[in-house]
Amino acid sequence: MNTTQLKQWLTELAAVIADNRDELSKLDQALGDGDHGINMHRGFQAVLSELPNIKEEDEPAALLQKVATILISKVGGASGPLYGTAFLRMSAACKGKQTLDDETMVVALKQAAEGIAQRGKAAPGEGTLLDVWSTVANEAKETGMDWNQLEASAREGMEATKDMVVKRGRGAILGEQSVGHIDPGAVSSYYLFKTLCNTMKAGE
Amino acid sequence: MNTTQLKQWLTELAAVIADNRDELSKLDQALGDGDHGINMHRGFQAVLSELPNIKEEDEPAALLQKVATILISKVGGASGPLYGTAFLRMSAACKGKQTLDDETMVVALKQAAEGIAQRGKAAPGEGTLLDVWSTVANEAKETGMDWNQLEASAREGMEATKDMVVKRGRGAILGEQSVGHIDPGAVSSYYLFKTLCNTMKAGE
Amino acid sequence: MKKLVNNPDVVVDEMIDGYLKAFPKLVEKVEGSGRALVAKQSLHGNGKVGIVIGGGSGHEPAFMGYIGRGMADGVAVGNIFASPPPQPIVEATEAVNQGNGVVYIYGNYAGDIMNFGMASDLADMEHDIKVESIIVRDDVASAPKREKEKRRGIAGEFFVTKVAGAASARGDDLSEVVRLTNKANESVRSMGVGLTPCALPQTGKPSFVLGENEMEIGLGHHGEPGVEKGPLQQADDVCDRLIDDILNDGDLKAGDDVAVLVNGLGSTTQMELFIMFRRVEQRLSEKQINIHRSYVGNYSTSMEMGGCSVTLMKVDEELKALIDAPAECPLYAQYE
Amino acid sequence: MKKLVNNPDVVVDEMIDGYLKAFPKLVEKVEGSGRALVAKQSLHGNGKVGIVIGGGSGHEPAFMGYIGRGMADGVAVGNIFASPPPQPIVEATEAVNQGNGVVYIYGNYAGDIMNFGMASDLADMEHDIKVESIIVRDDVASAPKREKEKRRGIAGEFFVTKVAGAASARGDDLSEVVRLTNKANESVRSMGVGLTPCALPQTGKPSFVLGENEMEIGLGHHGEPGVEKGPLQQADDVCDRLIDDILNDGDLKAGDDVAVLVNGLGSTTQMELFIMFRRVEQRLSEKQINIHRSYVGNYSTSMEMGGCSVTLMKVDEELKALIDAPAECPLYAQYE
Ligand SMILES: Nc1ncnc2c1ncn2[C@@H]1O[C@H](COP(=O)(O)OP(=O)(O)O)[C@@H](O)[C@H]1O
Ligand SMILES: Nc1ncnc2c1ncn2[C@@H]1O[C@H](COP(=O)(O)OP(=O)(O)O)[C@@H](O)[C@H]1O
Ligand SMILES: [Mg+2]
Ligand SMILES: [Mg+2]
Ligand SMILES: [Mg+2]
Ligand SMILES: [Mg+2]
Repeated sequence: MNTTQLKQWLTELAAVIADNRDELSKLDQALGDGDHGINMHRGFQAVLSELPNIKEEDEPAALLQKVATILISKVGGASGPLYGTAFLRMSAACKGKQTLDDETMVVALKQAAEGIAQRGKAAPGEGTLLDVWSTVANEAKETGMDWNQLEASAREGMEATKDMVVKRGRGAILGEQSVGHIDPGAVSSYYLFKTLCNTMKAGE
Repeated sequence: MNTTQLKQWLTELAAVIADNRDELSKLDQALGDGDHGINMHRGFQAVLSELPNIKEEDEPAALLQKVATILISKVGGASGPLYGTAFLRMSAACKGKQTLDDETMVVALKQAAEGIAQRGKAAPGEGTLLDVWSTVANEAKETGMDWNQLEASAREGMEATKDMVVKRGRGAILGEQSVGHIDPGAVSSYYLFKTLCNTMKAGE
Repeated sequence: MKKLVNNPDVVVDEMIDGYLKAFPKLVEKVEGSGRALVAKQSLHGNGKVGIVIGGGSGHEPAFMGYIGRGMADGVAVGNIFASPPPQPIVEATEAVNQGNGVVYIYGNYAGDIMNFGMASDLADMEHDIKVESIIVRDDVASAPKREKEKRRGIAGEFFVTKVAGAASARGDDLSEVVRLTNKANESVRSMGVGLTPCALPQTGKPSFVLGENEMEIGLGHHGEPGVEKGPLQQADDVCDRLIDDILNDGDLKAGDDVAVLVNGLGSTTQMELFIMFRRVEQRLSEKQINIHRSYVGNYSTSMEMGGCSVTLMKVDEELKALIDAPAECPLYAQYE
Repeated sequence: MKKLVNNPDVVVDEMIDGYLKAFPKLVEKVEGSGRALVAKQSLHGNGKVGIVIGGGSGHEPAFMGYIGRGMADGVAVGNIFASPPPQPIVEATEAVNQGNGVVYIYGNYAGDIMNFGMASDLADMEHDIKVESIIVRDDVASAPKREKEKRRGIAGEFFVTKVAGAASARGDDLSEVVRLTNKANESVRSMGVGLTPCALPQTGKPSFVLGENEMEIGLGHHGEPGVEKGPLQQADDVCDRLIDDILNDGDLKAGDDVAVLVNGLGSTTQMELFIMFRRVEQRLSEKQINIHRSYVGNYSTSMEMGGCSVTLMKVDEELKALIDAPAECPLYAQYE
C-alpha cells in the first residue's frame, strides 16, 4: 500500500460518509445525540480538501499523521479523538516506509486498536467502534491481509455491537436498553474498512 | 325588572358564556389575541359566585354596581373596563329604584352605551362591542322595551361588525383585512342581550 | 401544546408565588394584594419618583422581572395577555409612592390604556398621587408613520423602562423623569418576525397558524396578525427586512449611536439571536451607526412563541448614561 | 424545524461572531483562534488561577456566556453537541494562564473527557501550564449512586463554575480553587424532564420522539434517552418526581442550606419554571431545608428543547460566600 492508494481510499471513504451521513446520525439518535454523521462528514470533508496538497512521493506516514491532525481538530466530540488517535498510531507504525507491506499493516492496525482502547478507556465487547477495529486487527494478525476476509470481519465487528450492552459513550446510560441498536461509530468504522478493502482489491 | 330577574339573567348569561367560551376565544384569534372567551368566563364566573350573597330586597342598582366592580377587577384586558363601565352606568341610572320600569331601562342602556364609547374612545361603526350596545340602546329609545325586537337588534349589531373595518382594539392593526370577521366582544354582548331578553320574556 | 402547569386557571398566581419565593430578598407582594409586586429597595422612602409597569403576563421576564434597583419599583401583573385591572395598579402606585409622583409605563393596547387610565384617575382622586403615563409605541410594523399613535408596544418597552428607572434611581424629579422617558420612547423602534405560535394554557390552541416553511413579519406580541406572511428566509435576509423598516422609519444617520436589543420571543435559541445580531451589527456598521450597548436574549417573550424582534434606540449622551447605569432585578442585572 | 439561520454548517461561527460584536467590552477571541474566547478582565495579569470551561454549543447561554468577572476566564466552543477539539482548549488555557495554574470544568461525556484530557496533556507538555480538571456529574437520572462516575453533567455545571470563578476571582490559589470546586461538584445534584425535542440545524431531525402527551424523565441534555417515558403529569407531580430522586440520592437534612436552580431547556416558559420552582420551595420547606439563593431561567439549554431540570447544591458557609459573590458576564450577571 502506497500514498496513492491511501489517497484513493480516503477519497472513497469521504464519499461513502457523505452519502451515509444521515443514516449515521440516525443511528446515533437511538444511542446518543444524533450527530455522528455530521461529525464524520465534517472531518472527512476536511481530509478530502487536504488531499490535493499531498504528493505521490510523500510517505504514507506523513499523510496518516495529517489525517489524524485534521480529524482531531475538526471532528471534536468522542469520535474526533478516537479516529484521530487511530490514524496517529497507524502513522507511527508506518514511519520511514514508502510502501506499506503486510507486516507493517498488521502492526498498524493492532496499534490503532490499542490506541482507541487507551484513549476511550474502552475494551472490546463494550459496543463501540473499537469492536470493529479490534476484530479487524485480530483477524489481520491471525490470517494476514486478506482483504475479503478483513471486510467480512469488519462487518462482523459492526454487527456484533447490535447485541451488546453499550458501556462507553452516550449510549452507556441505557444499560440493557442499548441492546438491539448498532453502534454508529462501529458503522462508520465499517465504512472505513470497507472502502479500504475496495481500494486494495482494486489495486491487486 | 327586579333583582330576582337580574339574578336569573346573570346566571343564564354566565352559563351561555361558559358554553361558548371557546368560540369567543376563537373569534378573538382572528382579530386579536385569542382570549376573549377566557376573559369573559373568568369575569362572569366571579359574578355567578357572588349572586348567592345578593338578597331579593337589595336594589338592582346595588347588584349592577357589584357586577361592575367584579368585572373591572376580574376581567382586565379591554373587555373588563368596557363591560365594567357599562354596568356602572346602568347602576347609576337605576339608583333608588326597587323595580326598573321601561323608562329607566331605556336610560340605563343609553348611558351604558355612552359609557363604553367614552371609556374606549370608540364610536359606533368601528367594529367593537359598542356596535351591539348602541344599536340596542337606540332601538330601546325608539321602540321601547320590546324584548323580541331588542334581541333582534342586538343580533343585527353583532352581525354588522362582520362588514366593518375594525378601528379600536387589537384588530385595528388589520385595517381592511379585518373585514369578514365578527368582533368577539360584539358576540359576547349579543349573548348578554339574548339572555336578558330570554329572562324578561319568561317573566312576562 | 405541552406545558408544565397544574391548573390552567391559576398559572399566573402560581407563577407569582414561585417568583416571590425565589427572590424574597428582592421583591415582595403589596400587602393584601394578589397581583401588585414591588421591589424591596423601592420602599426605602428616599423620595424617588416611583416607576410602575405592568401588562398582561406571558411575556416573562417582562414585566415582573424588571422591578429592582435602577429599573421599575412596582408592577401590576395581569392574566395571560390581559391587562391587569385598575386595582393592582393602584396598589402598586400607593406602595411605591414617596410623595414625588409616579410614572406609569405600558404598551399601547386598548386594555392597558383603559385600566392604567382608570388607575391613574383613582390614584389621583383617592390617594392624591400625581401620576404621569408613558405609552410605548415602538412596533413600526403595526402602523405607518403617519398613524404612529396606533402603534403597539413591544420589546422596546425594556429600554424605556431602563431609562425611566435609571433616571428616577439617581434622583431626577418627576418632570425630568418624564422628559427623559418620553425621549427614550420617541427614540425607540422595533420590528419583529414570528415563526411558530404559542398557546394559552386555558385553550391549548395555537395563537396563529403558519405553514411548515412560513414566517410572518410584524406579528404581534400576543399572536395578533402581522403585516406579511411569506416563506421563511435566511437569517440575514429576515434581519435586513426588519432593519430596513426600522431605518426607513427613523432618522438615524452616520455618526449616531444606538442601543440594540435582539429579543427572542420564547423558543428561538440564543444561537439564532446572535446570528441575527451579527447581521444587525453588519448593517449598522455599513451605515456608520455606532452600537453603544447591546442586549441579546429573551427580554420580552410571548410564552413559547418562535421568532424575534430587533429594537434600536437612538442614544445621545444623556440616554447613554441611563442605559449604562447599573440595574439589579430578579430576572435582569447589569453592571455599569 | 424552523430556524433563523443562514448556512447550517457555520451557525456556530456566526453565533460567535455575533456574540463578540455584541459584547466587545467584555469578551474577545484568542488571537488566531476560531473557537477560543476569553473574558477581557481575565487578561489583566493579576496572578489569578485561570478557569477554562467549554463543551459543545447548543446550550447557550452555557458555556460561552459564562466568561467574565467572577466566573470563568476562557471558553472553548465546540460544534453543536460536540466537544471542542483540544486546540481551542489549549488556546484558551494559554490565554488565561497567569502562571498559577488553570482549572478545567466540563461535563462527564466521553468526547469532553478525551478532548480536554488531550488539551491538558498539551498544556502541560508544550506550555508548562499546570492544569487540574473537574468533571461535572450532577445528573442523578443518568446512573445509580453506585455508578456515580458514569453520571452526565447537566445544568449543575453552572453552580460548579460559579464557585470556581468566585474562588479564583478573590485570589484563592490553585489547590484551594480545586478543593472548593470539587466540594461544589460533590454537593450538586440535578434531575430533568423532557417534553419536546430540539433539532440540529444540519439534520433538521427531532432529537427524540415523544407522544402528544408524553414526557421523558431523565432525558439527556442532548436528547439522549432518559430513564422513563410516561404521560405528561401536572407540574407539581413532575416536580415531586425530580425532587424525590434528588433527595433520595443525597444526604440533605432538616436545617441544611441549598442553592436551587430551576433550569429551562429552551422553549419552556419562565412561567412554567416558576410554577416548578414554587413546588420545589414547598417540598424543601416541608423538609425544613433552607433555600439560600435561587436561580430560575434558561441557564443551560438544549437549543429549543422543551422541559426543565431542577438542581440542588448543598451549601455551607464557604460555598454560600462563593455563590453570593458578584459576577459579570455577557449573558449573566448578579450582585452580591
Ligand atoms: N469511550 C469510548 N470508547 C470508544 N468509543 C467510544 C467512546 N465513546 C464514544 N465512542 C464512539 O463514538 C461514537 C459516537 O461518536 P459521535 O457521535 O461522533 O460523538 P459524540 O458522542 O460526542 O456525539 C459512538 O458510537 C462510539 O462508537
Ligand atoms: N377601544 C375599544 N372600544 C370599544 N371596544 C373595544 C375597544 N378595544 C377593544 N374592544 C372590545 O374588546 C374586545 C376584546 O376583548 P378581550 O379579548 O377580552 O380583551 P383584549 O383585547 O385585551 O385581549 C374586542 O372584541 C372589542 O369588542
Ligand atoms: Mg453523537
Ligand atoms: Mg383578547
Ligand atoms: Mg388579551
Ligand atoms: Mg455529539
